[in-house]
Amino acid sequence: MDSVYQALVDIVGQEHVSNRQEELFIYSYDLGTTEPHRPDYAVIPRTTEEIQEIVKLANKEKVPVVPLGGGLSLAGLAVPFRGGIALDLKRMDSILEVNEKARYAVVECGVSQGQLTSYLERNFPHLTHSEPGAPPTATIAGNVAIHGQGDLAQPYGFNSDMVNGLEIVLPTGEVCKFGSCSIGSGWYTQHPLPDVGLFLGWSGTTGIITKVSIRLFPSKKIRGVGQFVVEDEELVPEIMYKLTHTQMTEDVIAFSQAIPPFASGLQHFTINIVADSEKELEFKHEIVWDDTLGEYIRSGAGGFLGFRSGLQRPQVSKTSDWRKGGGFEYVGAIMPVETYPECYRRGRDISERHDIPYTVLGRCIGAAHAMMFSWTYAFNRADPETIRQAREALHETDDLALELHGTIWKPGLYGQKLVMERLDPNTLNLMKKIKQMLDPNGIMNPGNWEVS
Amino acid sequence: MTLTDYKYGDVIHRCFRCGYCKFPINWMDVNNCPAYARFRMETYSCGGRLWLTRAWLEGEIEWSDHLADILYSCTACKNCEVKCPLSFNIDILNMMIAAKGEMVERGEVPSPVKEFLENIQRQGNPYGTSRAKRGEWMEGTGIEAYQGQEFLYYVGCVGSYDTRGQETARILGKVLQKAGVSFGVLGNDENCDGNEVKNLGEETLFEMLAEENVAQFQGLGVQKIVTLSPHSYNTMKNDYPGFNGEFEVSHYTQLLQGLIRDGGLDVSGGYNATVTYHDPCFLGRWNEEYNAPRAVLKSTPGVQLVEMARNKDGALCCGGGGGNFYIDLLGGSADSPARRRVREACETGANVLAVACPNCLTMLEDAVKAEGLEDKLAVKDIAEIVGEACGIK
Amino acid sequence: MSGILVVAEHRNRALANVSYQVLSKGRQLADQAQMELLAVVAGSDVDAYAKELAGWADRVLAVKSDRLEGLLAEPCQKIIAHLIRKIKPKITLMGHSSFAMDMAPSLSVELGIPLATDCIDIFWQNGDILVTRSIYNSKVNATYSFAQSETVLITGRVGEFSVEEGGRQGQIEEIEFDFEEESDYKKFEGYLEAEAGGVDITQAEVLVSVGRGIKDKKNLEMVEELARVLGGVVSCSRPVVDYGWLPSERQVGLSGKTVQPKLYLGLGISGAFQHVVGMKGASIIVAINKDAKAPIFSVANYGIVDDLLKVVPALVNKISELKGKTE
Amino acid sequence: MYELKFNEDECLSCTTQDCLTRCQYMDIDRDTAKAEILKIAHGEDSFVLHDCVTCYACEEYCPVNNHPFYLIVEKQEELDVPPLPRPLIRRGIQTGIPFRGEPDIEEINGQALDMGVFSDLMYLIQGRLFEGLPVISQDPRKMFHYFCQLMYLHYGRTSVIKERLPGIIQTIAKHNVTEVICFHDECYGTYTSYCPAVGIDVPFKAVHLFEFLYNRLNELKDDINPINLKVAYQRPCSSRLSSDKHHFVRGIFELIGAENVEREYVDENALCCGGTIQGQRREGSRKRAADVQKRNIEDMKNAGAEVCVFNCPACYTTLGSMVAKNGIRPVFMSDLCRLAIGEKPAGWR
Repeated sequence: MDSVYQALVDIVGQEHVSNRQEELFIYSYDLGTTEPHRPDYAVIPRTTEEIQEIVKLANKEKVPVVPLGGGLSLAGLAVPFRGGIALDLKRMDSILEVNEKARYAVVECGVSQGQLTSYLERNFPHLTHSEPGAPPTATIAGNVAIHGQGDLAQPYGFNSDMVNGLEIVLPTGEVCKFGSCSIGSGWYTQHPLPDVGLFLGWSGTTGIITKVSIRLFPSKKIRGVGQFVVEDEELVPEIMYKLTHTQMTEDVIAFSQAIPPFASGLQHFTINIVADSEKELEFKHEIVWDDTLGEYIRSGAGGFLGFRSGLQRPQVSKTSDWRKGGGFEYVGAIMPVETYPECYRRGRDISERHDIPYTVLGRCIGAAHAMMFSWTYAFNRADPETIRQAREALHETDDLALELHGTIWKPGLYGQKLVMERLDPNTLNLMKKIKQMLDPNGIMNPGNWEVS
Repeated sequence: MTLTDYKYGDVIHRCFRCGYCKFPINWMDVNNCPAYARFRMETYSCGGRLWLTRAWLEGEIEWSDHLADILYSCTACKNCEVKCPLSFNIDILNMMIAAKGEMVERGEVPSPVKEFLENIQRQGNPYGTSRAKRGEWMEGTGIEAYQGQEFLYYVGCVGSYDTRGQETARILGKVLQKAGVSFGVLGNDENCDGNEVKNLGEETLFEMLAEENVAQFQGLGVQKIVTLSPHSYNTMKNDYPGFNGEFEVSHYTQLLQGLIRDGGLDVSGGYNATVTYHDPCFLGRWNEEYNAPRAVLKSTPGVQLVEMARNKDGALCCGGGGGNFYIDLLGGSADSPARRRVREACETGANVLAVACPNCLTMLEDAVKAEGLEDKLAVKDIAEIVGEACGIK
Repeated sequence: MSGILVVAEHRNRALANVSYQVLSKGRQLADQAQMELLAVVAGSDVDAYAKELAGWADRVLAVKSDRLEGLLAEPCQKIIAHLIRKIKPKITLMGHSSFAMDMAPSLSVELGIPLATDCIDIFWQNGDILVTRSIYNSKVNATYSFAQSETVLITGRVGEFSVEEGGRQGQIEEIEFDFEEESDYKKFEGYLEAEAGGVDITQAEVLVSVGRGIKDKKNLEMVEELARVLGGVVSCSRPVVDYGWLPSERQVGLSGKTVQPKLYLGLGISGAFQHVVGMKGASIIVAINKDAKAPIFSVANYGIVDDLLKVVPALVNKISELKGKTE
Repeated sequence: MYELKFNEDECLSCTTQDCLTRCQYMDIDRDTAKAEILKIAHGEDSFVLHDCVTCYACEEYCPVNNHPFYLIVEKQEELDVPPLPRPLIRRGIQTGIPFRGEPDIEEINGQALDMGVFSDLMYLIQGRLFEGLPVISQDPRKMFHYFCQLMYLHYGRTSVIKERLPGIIQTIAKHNVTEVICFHDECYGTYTSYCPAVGIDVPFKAVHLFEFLYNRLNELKDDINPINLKVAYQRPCSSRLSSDKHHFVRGIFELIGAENVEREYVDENALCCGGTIQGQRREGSRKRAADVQKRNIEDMKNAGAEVCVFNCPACYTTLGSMVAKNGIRPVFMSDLCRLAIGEKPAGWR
């Protein structure tokens, strides 16, 4: 009998560990274009203590540990490149606390975005959280661990900027808390010391997040989305700038795509506006559509497509079926807003060269401090040639993002390499030291962010 | 096996595994797929099963007992079909059933499935009890054999053999008698309806059962059928027309709804309880009948109806579908769907969990015991509730 | 041409269940044709079996030899071949067990007689014997007749024929048999017990079965004690497995095992259908339950309405006391 | 290219100039009206080309059937006075491009229902009203092959209509239909009003949905239970092209026992749903649309309407939730008819 397997059984129980081909097959795959790699074990722990035991075991046996939330990164971030333990955290699914007055929620690492949305809708209708465009099965912890962003990015920034505190199982098995919770005074701020930055953006290579405190925000009674469209992509940066100046919008997104045909060659904006009353709503409508965008309407350069109450959460999974193929992957990059026209044109070129209908989208972050720009490439899972095409297009796009002075968000292995090649040598060296100090045996999600 | 032989070879790769299939009525958790709720390994989710099926078809993994268990742990509750946002969702269960069919064809199914199918083939019921005992449930009830009455009352296997099922079958019979409904039963001549057989992938046996049943019904001049079980209701309503069996099929809750509304059944005796209703998959998601059972409960004086957080098309399956009330691949844990469901029922503050399906009845009653909730929650079939309300003991 | 010969088999000091099944079927066929039913049992110590078999058979042929320990097919074949040649039964019938699968084909070749295996029905038609077999992966049932032969060999599917009451007093004949040669290829080494800890509740004669009425895992101790003094094994209903108090191989019922012990003691088991399906074949069922309305009392031969936690210690004491007297 | 048949003499001899004097959105006296319409006919610019909300109504008001509306939109294109901002026009034009393969042509040989571009509303085509009636264009992925294109009147792009429409007619004709019942009266108007006005041949007979419903209801008369609801009808712009069929609205209401409430914005005075007005290129379009909608709904409320009946899916999309918010149930006409014959409407909300 495999001694690691037996030890895992002793920690989490027979039903929650597997070394059978079926589980190893499923956990070897990401949903994007990354080549699969089989883990040796799939484990689904229920407690922080179990995770500690697993990590200690992994250190003793020098077995990699690959933590996994919703498993929806698409960039291969939870593919066990060196085998080891695929650690599915979705059983850690308790919402531990909602502090209504201080507007935060403390959740276990397996709590999904949808679970929190639904919980708040039922119990705290005045509160909401920044929900990413991912399927609602994506986890909150997984999302902050990759610097994700959501539909409150325009007023409040990245989801990882909304972290108030973390509980982490370090790569050596100790549990640490970060933020105000570490001195026992609640989960209301991540400050002052130590810094949660050691764990956010590292794709699970510096520890396993087991609890997160995430900020919640006011949820107004009326939430809706208006649409605006322009033909000239050069207008997008100034429109984003003007819209953010109003301080009356929530989510500002510009997109363009080849299919369906109506969207082709045009830049569509979706602009979320919220209000507690019809009076407030009409006031915001006037400021946004009439006063701010009116000049484009009058000149004929921009058109108002109407406003709909009720937020339709995006169902990005539909993207996967564009080629009736069950797959897509995108490059997301944090870009200066002014690069939108170039991002659109060059992205369209790349898609057309690889025979993929183009889809690009830029989401405004903060007061147009940056945008999250994505280039999406659909593929057919049953046709290896289309997967190859998509992979090539993705790599070219990684290059493009850096060329346009952007930075790649949650890069896969190819993108990580590009970023590290350009990284300040001293910064790179610090990363290496931090990694060595935190993870002396190199067991945490190896393959990712490996400084040579 | 190559993909070309598999009927859904051109579509099975389209699942992206986004996970919508796991949701209940909203996004409150990811536990509305009974098999996934029980095991929480991605392999047991709908997406996991589809990907594994494809891997098996393409030779990336070998057939194994475990693979068979994973596929047969699907209860055919249809939550995935209803929740999947993509256009191929109508074929999700068909893809599963076709994969099970392939296993049946090769004789590579879990042994309880084999027993289940063999028992049905030999004795017309999954328990393997003699056909000669099928009519025992009706002893002393005065229920007549079918001979041209308005309705054929089709009882089904669980109602005919399971002790609890038999009680409901009898009470429903008495309720129908009391309402003056003209009906008869088949007794020992009744055969399995085949609904589970179809969902277990044994297409040939299913065809045989359907053909025999249709021939029998037609031979007797049956035009209207009322069923105790939603499973029978489903297959007779939706599958039998494919075998030239066009009957007017209703589930008993639909019949009772009409009888009570039209004053044909006096329920003024009432039933004093706070009741929560568990939607059976084959009445609810499969046939979108969410209203009739609730209407029956609401029109029973004394019943205070409260809803569970998951209801209607978001109801959590009891875990008994797809033959699992017998093959039981989902039992043995506090995470079993039936036990999750009775805990949820308890949270509503109800003291009665009403069901409209003998499979749900046995699954959930078992779960109430396993959870030690007997003092708080009684599981009752709607037939029993109505029976009490119209003074039948 | 006289009679029907049933070959009985045994294992671990008990007649196999399938032997009772084919014996019952043989009795029915013999009665229908007004023939004599013979049973043969071979082994190193067959007296007890012979007595048991006499309940059904008109004549029991008991073959005793040390060579027959462990019921090896090779020596048995020699005996059965000898008996068939001598008696010329119309039918020789045995259960479709691994023993029969080992012996029957080779026996058929040796004697040049027809063989039908794994039959799910056997019946007379116009004086001929016909059998039904399930073919094409159980999709089709086929009826077969035999090639002309004065005797035929049939093996019957395990579990297919119900066991009827015996109640006869057949006569027992002890038969000596000389093995001419010693050229055996197989040798009986001994029975291997199931893996340590694993218990086969389907083979136990006495089952002490517990349900949720046991309340707490620690109360299993007294039940184990009761099982020990009764010389039985502890089994359980599903909730006990769900709680993880006993392993799933101890579970009796629809989703567990089907058992047929001589004595089944149900403690704190309500007797839901799913459970009863698995144990109703027990010879004697005794139920102990606080709830007088528990459905298990409807299948029990004896019942005690009381708290098992009070009854079990009392039972243990009383049985130990009685055993103490006899020992 | 197809030419609009517009007779200037008819206009010269017209004494009412109803086309513009009755316009609900522009305040124009008779003399100005005559001058402006003639300027437009001569290819000169006019404020009318800029201020027109493209509601189609003048097409109905014209006492001599002289196509003033078709003229206005032709000239909007010719003189490059687009009623909408450029991106909206491009978006609209691109919307009608089929992109999911060619349609499957099944021969019908007789009467059929044409869903036009609304195949995703197939759920409305249920029950005994439509029993036995074959439907062409059932597949939402193929719907743009059956798109009558007349929507581009709102976009000032008659060239697109003229370019695409003959192909669409051909596709429908391939089904070998003799009578086409048009789900939307925009299609009906296309085949019975626009095509003759510009000289496009239509090789089948178009039937108005309301006429069909009226006849079906008469067949099912014995099964009708009066619905006894107070209803208001939201007239779509396209109904102005088939004013001869408008009486079926009252006819149907009478048959099903619906009370057609007395209101100001009814029949010829009906108001636009506001969908087109909102996106127009002029200053204040959003508010103007909101004002029209408000007046319309207030009028329904004051008249005591319990139900607002729709023909046009676009009106339903624009106004449906607004009327619902005001306590008036929105419903499609066919659904309301189903209610009267004891069936459950598919779109009640």
